[in-house]
Amino acid sequence: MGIYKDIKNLILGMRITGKHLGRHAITIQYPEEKWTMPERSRGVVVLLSDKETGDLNCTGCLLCMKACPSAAIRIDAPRDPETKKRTLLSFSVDNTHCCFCGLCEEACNFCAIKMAGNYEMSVEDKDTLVWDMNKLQEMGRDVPYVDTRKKKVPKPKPTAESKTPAEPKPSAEPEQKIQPKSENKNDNENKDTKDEE
Amino acid sequence: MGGLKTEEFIVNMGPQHPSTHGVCRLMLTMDGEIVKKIEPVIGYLHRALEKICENRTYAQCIPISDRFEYVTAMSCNQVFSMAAERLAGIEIPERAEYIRVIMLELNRIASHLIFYGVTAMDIGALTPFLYGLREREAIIDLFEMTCGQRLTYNYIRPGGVSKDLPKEFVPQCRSTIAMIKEKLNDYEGLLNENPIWLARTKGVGYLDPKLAIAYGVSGPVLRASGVDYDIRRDDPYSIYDRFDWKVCTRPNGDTYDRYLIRLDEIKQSIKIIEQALDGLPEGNIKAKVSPNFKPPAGENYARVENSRGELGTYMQSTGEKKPLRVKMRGGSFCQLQALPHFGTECFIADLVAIFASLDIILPEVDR
Amino acid sequence: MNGIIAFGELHGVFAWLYDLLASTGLSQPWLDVVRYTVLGAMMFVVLALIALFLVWWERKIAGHIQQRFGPMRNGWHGWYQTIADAVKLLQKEDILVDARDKMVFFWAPVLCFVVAFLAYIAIPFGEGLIVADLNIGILYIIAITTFTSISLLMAGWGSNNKYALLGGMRSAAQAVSYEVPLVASILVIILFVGSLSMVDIVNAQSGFMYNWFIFRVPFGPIAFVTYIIAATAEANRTPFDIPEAEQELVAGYNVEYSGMKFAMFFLAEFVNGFTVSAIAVTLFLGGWHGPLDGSFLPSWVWFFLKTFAVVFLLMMFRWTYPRLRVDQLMEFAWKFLVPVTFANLILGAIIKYAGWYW
Amino acid sequence: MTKEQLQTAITEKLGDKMTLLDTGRHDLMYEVKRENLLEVCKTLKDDESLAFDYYLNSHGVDTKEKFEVVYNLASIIHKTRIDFKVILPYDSAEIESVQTIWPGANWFEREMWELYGINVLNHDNLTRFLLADDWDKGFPMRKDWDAPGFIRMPEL
Repeated sequence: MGIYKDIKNLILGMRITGKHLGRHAITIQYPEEKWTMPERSRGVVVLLSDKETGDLNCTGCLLCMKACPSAAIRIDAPRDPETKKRTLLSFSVDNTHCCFCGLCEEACNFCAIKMAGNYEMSVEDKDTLVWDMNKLQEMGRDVPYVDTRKKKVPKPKPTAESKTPAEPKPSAEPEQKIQPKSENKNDNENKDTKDEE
Repeated sequence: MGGLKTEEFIVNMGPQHPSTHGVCRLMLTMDGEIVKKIEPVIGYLHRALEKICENRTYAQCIPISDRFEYVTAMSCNQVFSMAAERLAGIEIPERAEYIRVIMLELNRIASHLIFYGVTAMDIGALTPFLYGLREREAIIDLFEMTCGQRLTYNYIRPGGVSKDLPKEFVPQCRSTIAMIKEKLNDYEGLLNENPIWLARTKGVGYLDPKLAIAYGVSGPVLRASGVDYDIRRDDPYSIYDRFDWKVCTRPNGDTYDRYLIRLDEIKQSIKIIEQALDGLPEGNIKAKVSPNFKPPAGENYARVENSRGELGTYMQSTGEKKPLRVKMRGGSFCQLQALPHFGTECFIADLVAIFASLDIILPEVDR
Repeated sequence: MNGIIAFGELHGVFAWLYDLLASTGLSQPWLDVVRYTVLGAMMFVVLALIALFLVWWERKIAGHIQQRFGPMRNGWHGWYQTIADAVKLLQKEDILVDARDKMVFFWAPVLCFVVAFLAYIAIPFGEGLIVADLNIGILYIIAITTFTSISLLMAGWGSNNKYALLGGMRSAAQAVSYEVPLVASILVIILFVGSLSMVDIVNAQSGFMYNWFIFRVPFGPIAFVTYIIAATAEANRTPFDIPEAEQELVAGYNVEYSGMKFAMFFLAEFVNGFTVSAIAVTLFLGGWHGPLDGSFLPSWVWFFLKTFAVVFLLMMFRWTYPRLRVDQLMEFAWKFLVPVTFANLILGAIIKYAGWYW
Repeated sequence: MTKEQLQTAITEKLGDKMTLLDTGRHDLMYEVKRENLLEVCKTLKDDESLAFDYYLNSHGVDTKEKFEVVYNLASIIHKTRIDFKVILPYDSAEIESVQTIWPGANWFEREMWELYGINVLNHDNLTRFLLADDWDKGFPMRKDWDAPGFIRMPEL
């Protein structure tokens, strides 16, 4: 009869919740126990520095600035005309704009920028979320990364700024590496010759 | 007693209300407990995503598409990438297709688990919500392991997927799927035959198939009214035709059937994932496509079946690297439009149950 | 219990205290005034502590049912979490809606709070541990507990808010329709005890466990089940918590209350839950009697053990079942509970008349 | 029902009124004149061999020199899909509402009116519902739209 079926199902419901009463809780107490983030988790943007010399890998090629969908990255790397080399003056990431999509990490060919797994960025004052170069470098100090840059045989006299990372004629681009065809004609910055091409 | 003067009064259900998923306001004209007229007021979550997309390259549109419907962000990535691939005529490698199907079905299960928890909570049972989220966490860990984010994945790109599956993905995915299949019995035991649950959901909010088709309702809500229409089979995309799975429909279109059909769909998704995991080929995961590629002029309306119905993206390009027009069509938009036509003449408690059973989320409605 | 103080029995202590008080030479009326104020204050403190414990206990049980820990922060496993909440609510600002009905809005929580404690005058906590052994004990308790629905109606009307009004209306309808099966299932027991006094009811169940009214087949178990269902409705607990249905009516009758007024409603709700379980224990589970004749534990410990068991049952209801709709709730009461309890009453009468009971 | 059969059915039923465009990728994209829009929609819906009863989506497109209103339809019985568009000049941007044929078009046309300013004739509830109630800064989705405080993405 309907009434027995109803009572049986009501008791079944109680049995299921009762069964969970005995089980160990699966939640963790956040500040004391922390969740180990997986290796690829996209937390906060950091700048990586070379293991030996300790200065930044970034060569100021502006690819990450172009790839960012929310214009969170601001780079000031003027090119002095004769040596055709860019010197990196300032690199700032506005964490209030950043949407943690990881496009900058994929656009960079010099392992200079990475999304580290750290997610604790709560601050009182919003302006402190705009991180400048030193803060980014210091955040990226201990972030492990696979250095896929092709080491150029260091010239007898190492030039002032960091070693030129890539030979002029890169060998066959590996499949995953995205071809930086950045012939954006309306580059309103100073005429950007096809660097690294 | 006939002479008693009664008058209807207007109650605002929302925008701050526990059972509107997201920010939506339903202006209800009520006669005592009976809801006479519903007038949805939306626009609280309008972020002009379509205008933003017009100012981004195709690769930059993908993170924007995550925010279009964040509960099943994978299907948004998929529909954007499909539209861009059709415009540019890109062929996707085999392995990327399999990975995409696995990710889409995992995302559908995660979304249906949220549906299960939230519908139960809206009808008063508070515990299933925690059980649903516990299983969803296992799936979210799979996503975080492969693409790094838990909600907005930015994983499926025009041309394939952005990163390859890590080594421990497949075994962990199989154990997660097995665990969910076994946990489904708990879910069904808790609610399916519960007399209070049956009393609250059986025969509530009947949606007539013809009304559903007239208002463009799609997805599980349409199939729960007996219309056998699923985009994965009827307008085939990706490689769904290689797996054998069944489009489940339910005949009588009330809240109880809309609840049951989602549990059936979880079972079907589990079947698809198992077959996809078995047949996962080797090979590269992304066609050679530069981040700011320029598709030739053309237009295309791509459709994907996600957990809330048909997710469509119309993309028109004129040869530049930024799309001329991106129109996003979500399933909840049409379901919310149809709600005033079949959700009236019922108690306010029923309206909450109907609103939960439609699984409407507001970012998809307001864009 | 002729005056020997059995291990742990407290009624001897109270007798000794009363003699101490009498020795101060006050006249009899003054003695009663002091006695009852002290007893009242003691009862209020004990029940407030029990209510605070119940709030904490419910949150822990809910947590572990849902595989999470529940309060863990303040103290070991969050034992003083509820006290912290009470202090927080104390210092919270008391937002008063301008368009409220001032008197009704103010007196609703007071009525609800006071009435919740009044019922304990006639409930025996142990051997001799009763404030006043009224000879119409159970009738008094039933009369008093209906006041809570009046206070909810006042809260609903007073806060001049549509959701609160709906909540208030629902509570009135629910209280009226669940009073009948509640009283009918209690009447069966009174039939066999012959007196309304709670102490007589408990004494009628003395001796071994099978003397408890719950085991007096066939009318006992039926009466117990219908009593528990009607009692969850009286105490506004799921699956009958429609006056304060968060998902539909935002917060039902206490939508406009904040600060100490909300704390009064919140505490009263848990005290009602405890009252309902205490009555269930007194009527059906043998009050302060242990399962064997003359058992080893003091009587009030048995009473609290059984009451917390019934409260645990009510909590399991809350975290397992969805909520009923208003009309289904009424229909269930009038079309199912009332006929069952009346039939049970007639069955009890026949058994009593024919003498087939022990 | 394959695409070719659909194409022949359309040319046979509505040959003159619907001209096939080549810009459609993966689906058939037609163009319809504004004046015979209602008649085309009625035959598309009521004709058994076409039976496009499932209204998916309709929206406006601003191609810098003209408006386009694009309709996406599907047929549940034949499992087919079709798109068609109506070109509107900038100055007289108005179109009849197809809401009587497909009730689902109500909100889509309302949104198109609100964001593009394409006036929809005899629509039963043409009021604002996406933007703020007191929005007075024109029609945001137009290409030439600009408003104080609208920060464009920096051109790099």
